[in-house]
Amino acid sequence: MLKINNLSKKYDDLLVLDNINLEIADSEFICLLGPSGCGKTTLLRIVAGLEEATTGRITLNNQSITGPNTCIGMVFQDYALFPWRNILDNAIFGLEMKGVDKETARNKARKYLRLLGLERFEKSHPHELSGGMKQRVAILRALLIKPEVLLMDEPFGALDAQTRNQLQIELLKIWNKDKKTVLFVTHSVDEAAYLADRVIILSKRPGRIKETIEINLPRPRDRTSMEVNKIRSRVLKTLGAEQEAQA
Amino acid sequence: MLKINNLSKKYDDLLVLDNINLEIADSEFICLLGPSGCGKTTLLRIVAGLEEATTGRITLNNQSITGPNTCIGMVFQDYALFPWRNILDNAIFGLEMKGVDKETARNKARKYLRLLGLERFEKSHPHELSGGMKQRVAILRALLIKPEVLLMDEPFGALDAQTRNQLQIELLKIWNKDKKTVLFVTHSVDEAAYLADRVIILSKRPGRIKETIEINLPRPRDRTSMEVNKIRSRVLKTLGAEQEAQA
Amino acid sequence: IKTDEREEITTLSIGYQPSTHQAAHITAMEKGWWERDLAPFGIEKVIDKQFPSGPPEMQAMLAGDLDIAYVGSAPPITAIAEGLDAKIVACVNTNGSDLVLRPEINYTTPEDLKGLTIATFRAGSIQDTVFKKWLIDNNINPITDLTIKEMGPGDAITAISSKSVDGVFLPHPSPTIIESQGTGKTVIQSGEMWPSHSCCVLVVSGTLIRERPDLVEQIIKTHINATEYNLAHPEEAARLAAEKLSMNESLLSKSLKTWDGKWCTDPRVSIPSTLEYANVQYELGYIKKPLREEDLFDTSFYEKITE
Amino acid sequence: MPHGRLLRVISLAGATIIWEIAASVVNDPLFLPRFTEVIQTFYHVVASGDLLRDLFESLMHFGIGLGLGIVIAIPIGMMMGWSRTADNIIDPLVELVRPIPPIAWIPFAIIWLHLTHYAAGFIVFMGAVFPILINTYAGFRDTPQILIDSGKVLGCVRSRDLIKKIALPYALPSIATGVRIAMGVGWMCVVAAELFGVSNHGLGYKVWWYKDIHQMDGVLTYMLILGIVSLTIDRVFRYITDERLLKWKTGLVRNK
Amino acid sequence: MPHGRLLRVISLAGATIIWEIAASVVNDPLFLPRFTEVIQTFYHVVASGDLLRDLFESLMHFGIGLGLGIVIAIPIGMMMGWSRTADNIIDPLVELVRPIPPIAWIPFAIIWLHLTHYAAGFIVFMGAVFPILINTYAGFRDTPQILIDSGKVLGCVRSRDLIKKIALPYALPSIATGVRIAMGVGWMCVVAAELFGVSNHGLGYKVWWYKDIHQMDGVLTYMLILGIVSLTIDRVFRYITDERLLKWKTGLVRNK
Ligand SMILES: Nc1ncnc2c1ncn2[C@@H]1O[C@H](COP(=O)(O)OP(=O)(O)OP(=O)(O)O)[C@@H](O)[C@H]1O
Ligand SMILES: Nc1ncnc2c1ncn2[C@@H]1O[C@H](COP(=O)(O)OP(=O)(O)OP(=O)(O)O)[C@@H](O)[C@H]1O
Ligand SMILES: [Mg+2]
Ligand SMILES: [Mg+2]
Repeated sequence: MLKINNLSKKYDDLLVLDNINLEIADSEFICLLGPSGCGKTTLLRIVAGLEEATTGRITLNNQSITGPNTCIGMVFQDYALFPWRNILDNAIFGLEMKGVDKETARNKARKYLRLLGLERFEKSHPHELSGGMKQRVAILRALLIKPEVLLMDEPFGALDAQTRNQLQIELLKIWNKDKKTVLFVTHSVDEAAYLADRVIILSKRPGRIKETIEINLPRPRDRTSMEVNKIRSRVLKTLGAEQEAQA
Repeated sequence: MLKINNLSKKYDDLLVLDNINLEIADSEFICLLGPSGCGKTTLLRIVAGLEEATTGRITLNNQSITGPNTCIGMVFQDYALFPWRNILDNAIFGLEMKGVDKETARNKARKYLRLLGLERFEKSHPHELSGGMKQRVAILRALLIKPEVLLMDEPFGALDAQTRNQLQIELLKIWNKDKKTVLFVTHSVDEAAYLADRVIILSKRPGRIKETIEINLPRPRDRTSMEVNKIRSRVLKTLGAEQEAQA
Repeated sequence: IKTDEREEITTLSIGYQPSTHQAAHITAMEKGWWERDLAPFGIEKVIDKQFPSGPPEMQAMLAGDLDIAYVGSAPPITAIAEGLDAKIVACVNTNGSDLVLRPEINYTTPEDLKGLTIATFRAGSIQDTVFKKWLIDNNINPITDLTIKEMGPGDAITAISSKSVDGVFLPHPSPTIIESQGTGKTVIQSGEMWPSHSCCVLVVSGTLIRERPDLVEQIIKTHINATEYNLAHPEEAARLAAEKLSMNESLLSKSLKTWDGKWCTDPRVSIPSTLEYANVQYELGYIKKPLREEDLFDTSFYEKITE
Repeated sequence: MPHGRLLRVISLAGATIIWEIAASVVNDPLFLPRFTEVIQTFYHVVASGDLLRDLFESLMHFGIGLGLGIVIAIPIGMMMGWSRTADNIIDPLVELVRPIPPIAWIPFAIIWLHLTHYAAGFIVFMGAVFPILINTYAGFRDTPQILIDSGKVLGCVRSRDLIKKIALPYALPSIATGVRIAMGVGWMCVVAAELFGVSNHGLGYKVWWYKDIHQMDGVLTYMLILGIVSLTIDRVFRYITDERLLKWKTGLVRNK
Repeated sequence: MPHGRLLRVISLAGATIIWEIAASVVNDPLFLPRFTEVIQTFYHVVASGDLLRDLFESLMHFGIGLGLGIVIAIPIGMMMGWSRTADNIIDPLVELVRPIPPIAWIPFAIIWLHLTHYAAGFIVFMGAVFPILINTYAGFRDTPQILIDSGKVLGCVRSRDLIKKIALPYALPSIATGVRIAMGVGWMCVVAAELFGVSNHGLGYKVWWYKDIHQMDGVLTYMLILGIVSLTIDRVFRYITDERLLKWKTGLVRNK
């Protein structure tokens, strides 16, 4: 259970997050939406232990988070792969830091690369791969150290529509198997409607939780079904109002 | 009337476009979809006169297109604004080249910048603007020389979902007023369904016209309406088949 | 500590310049006399280093790289003033520099130099000092009446042959080289400007003087021998110098026939003009305190050998 | 960042004190002149008016070389960057001459230009011309195709217009960088240029002059002056280009 | 591109012919030696074994200076790039010493290191150390926060590990660029380093030697040799770094 209590964050005098309270159950898939600059990335970075909260507290299974921590993995929009390492060595970075023997780690990673259809590219460097392939490797890298929570900051934001759909499907497959807790930031209403158990919408800066929408639809969902469409409309409306408030 | 007759394009031995035939009526709004690398950009560049066709012919009102031409405007995904010019001077570039006096041109551009809510930024340089603002300027720049045809190559591809929606609305407003012929490349099925009179789907490389879908819905359309949803499903299916063929 | 520092001297370094003025060193070096004569004193090796002019040679000596230097008598003045621990122990030559003008320039009196550009060695060198003193003696202002450019011998020869300057005032063999190229002709020799002015001298480091007077004595003896040999066999001196300096032998022999320089050994010959150089340098601000004879010279060795 | 500035002041002050102490311990002005001696010498060269004269001559040599470098390098670099043919013809010659150290041109400088200020300028030129040439070339060659294309569809189709309206403005920051590098290299060459007697003044000349009379405090004083002038030139140029001419480019870099 | 290559060959051949003709017309070997004379001199210095000896000594001076530069600049640059405090303390001193032209250090090189190969190496060092320092610094400072962050969430939290696993590999291309620039500047300094008589061999020394005996064909021959060696060093280094060590970076640049 990931608990966020009375969390606020100020950069100097700029209040970015204002009293966020959120409880995320184990294995829950949360999507976080909100206008640009409302503090979504900041929230994720605080949960990851990369940034300190100004006030408030975050606990994972009742343990405070005080710094980066292998119980929590993170995937960034820009992939953040290490450009000087090949795909295989990118994937095993976390295992390497844990002290796992390199060859053992590589063999383990190879297995997953095969599942992702990337085995032919294990010696390639990130610049030789498409965005979708890079993001697959980044997700694999985060998962290989078996975190309990996976934070994803607009992971598919830079991909074209078709690759994006495909990665959503693959992500759900992984999630179905591992049942990690996922906190997923996106700007795409479709994406949120397709993926989430619960959609959380933040207000414009300072970010506050504005609305929470539960989605109790079975997966895999039909993107063009009535029910999904209804969710989309509801999210769009809330966001639209927020947009106008911003303008 | 823009006519594309038996158009093919080869790069060395790589056949990119294979016998494209297309007639676009005046004021028609066409969206062009297709898998990555199928030649959409190449087609637009040939129409713009930036590239030569290997075989075939393009005519605008029965006149062959042999080189860049102010009858045809183009908007690029990366905005392609001149970074050293401020917003106002970017907008008037085309007028300047036509020999219009600078002050006259500026006054004309200012009027439109005001309509776009950009009057406060006329002295700003492109790097100081958000993506959406930059694309507005790029569109204005293309329109100021009053082309008959407007080519747009994934113009909103780099924008976040909300800005994207807004620019779609603005683009339709402009189109409603000017009734230019528009040839619009996109990867987003939603976007095509929201904008186009006719959606043209290209096959994977070498690009051939695979399907043409007419959309006879009134504008402004409701993105979440049943009818729009139906169009989306149809386009998605055709594209999905193409995707699989590609994999 | 003291005893450690006084390790045996087994190698000697000698500085010199590519000039017939210093033929004594060249002859002694090429004939192996240095090593032969100094071996009994524990010297296993004698090496020599060539310098384009006196100042860098003195800088090397200041840095501790040279034990002995064949050098013009002016450069040691600034060096000793800045703390060089060394003394002049013998004369090497007097006179030996010529004023050479481009052939088309007519020269009858020093007045004719007005408005010309003349190249000579750097400020503080013998050539610079002798030339300027002569100009002043002839009522010509060396700053306003003509332009004096400072450079080494190689650059000066290039400068006159490319007509960058109207004339040069240089030590031999440069004047002969210029005449042979047809790019200049000698109009006056330095002995005429300042009779018997000191030119090159033999400088020995203070360490040697204090710790190995026996060695210093032999060095001066070898220098005297080589000088006497050269005086008796100028053709041979020219041949050895030509070989060592990669110059044309007949040119050097011609230089030795036409120059007004005199090879010598007695340091007392150099004293008056050297002291006058020191005076001039003090007045020009090149040195911060005036120097006396005992600061610059140690004639005791020479006197002991010759008495 | 007042904390940072404090550290910087402490650092400089500390270094000065260490220098002075070290010099007292060594107690050999030839090996290491004291800071206080250098200050005195500096005061002396300023008061005597020497410095002004030296600065003037050095800036003249620098200016001749840099000016000539700009005038020659920019057009050639533009040609090479714009036309593949020009590139293929000129590049091999540039590649041959460029790596020759500027100081090695001294013999020919003397023969070709005699002992004039132009000879000194020529050495500076040899150091300055290639950085400008190469950066102009790179700026032109790297002009994004999309900017050229967008110019073309807006009616800018003639080569002359494309160069004037698009390639040149695009390349300007790169050219400015080239000029900045050239100023650094050129200034270094001033010391070499004043080695061979083109005049009896100049900051570089004075380094050699003080060396010849073994006054190392003078040498060090002029070394520091050379450094400070170089720094000043660089800062002024950077201020002018960054803050005025090329605002848009700094913005691009900052936002990256 | 065989067409391009042809143009390049024509260009070089044309330049040679023009040179030979110009030299015949001028007919003054001091002003402009002929190409054929230079070839003869070249043959002579190769056949006599002089070239090998000169090359060896020059490479030694170059190697001493560059090696020392690398060993000193990289750790300092790393410290400055990683820690703001170190940056604030070291930077003012670097900014003070850096703009002093390397050649101006000759007087102190002689006094401190005497007429040894180390004195020549010291001049090269003064040219080489700052480009490496500054590029190491920039590489470290510019390490993207996102790479550091992603290292941290993967369990790489200690400074030592972050430097070793992330900042250093990231900075490596920048360091390599610094070394390349340093090799260019350092090689230029070789000519200055061999000006003051540390030995009677060396490519730079020979330029001065031939100048002093007015054989301009010798001067030109050694100038060209200096250029060719510089070019070769640069190409070899580029080949090693680009094609082997730093494949990933070239990829990044190409794909931009
Ligand atoms: N290190 C920082 N120092 C100062 N302000 C910061 C810092 N990081 C972020 N901010 C500010 O905090 C606010 C929230 O930023 P954040 O990146 O969390 O927004 P976001 O919701 O992720 O936006 P987007 O949707 O554009 O990614 C912004 O106004 C930003 O300028
Ligand atoms: N100048 C060129 N030379 C050689 N091949 C090219 C050139 N331009 C494009 N191509 C190739 O032509 C094909 C089609 O490219 P194009 O950019 O038109 O595709 P696209 O449909 O616009 O793709 P995307 O959706 O990714 O933008 C690609 O395989 C590309 O590699
Ligand atoms: Mg964000
Ligand atoms: Mg495209």
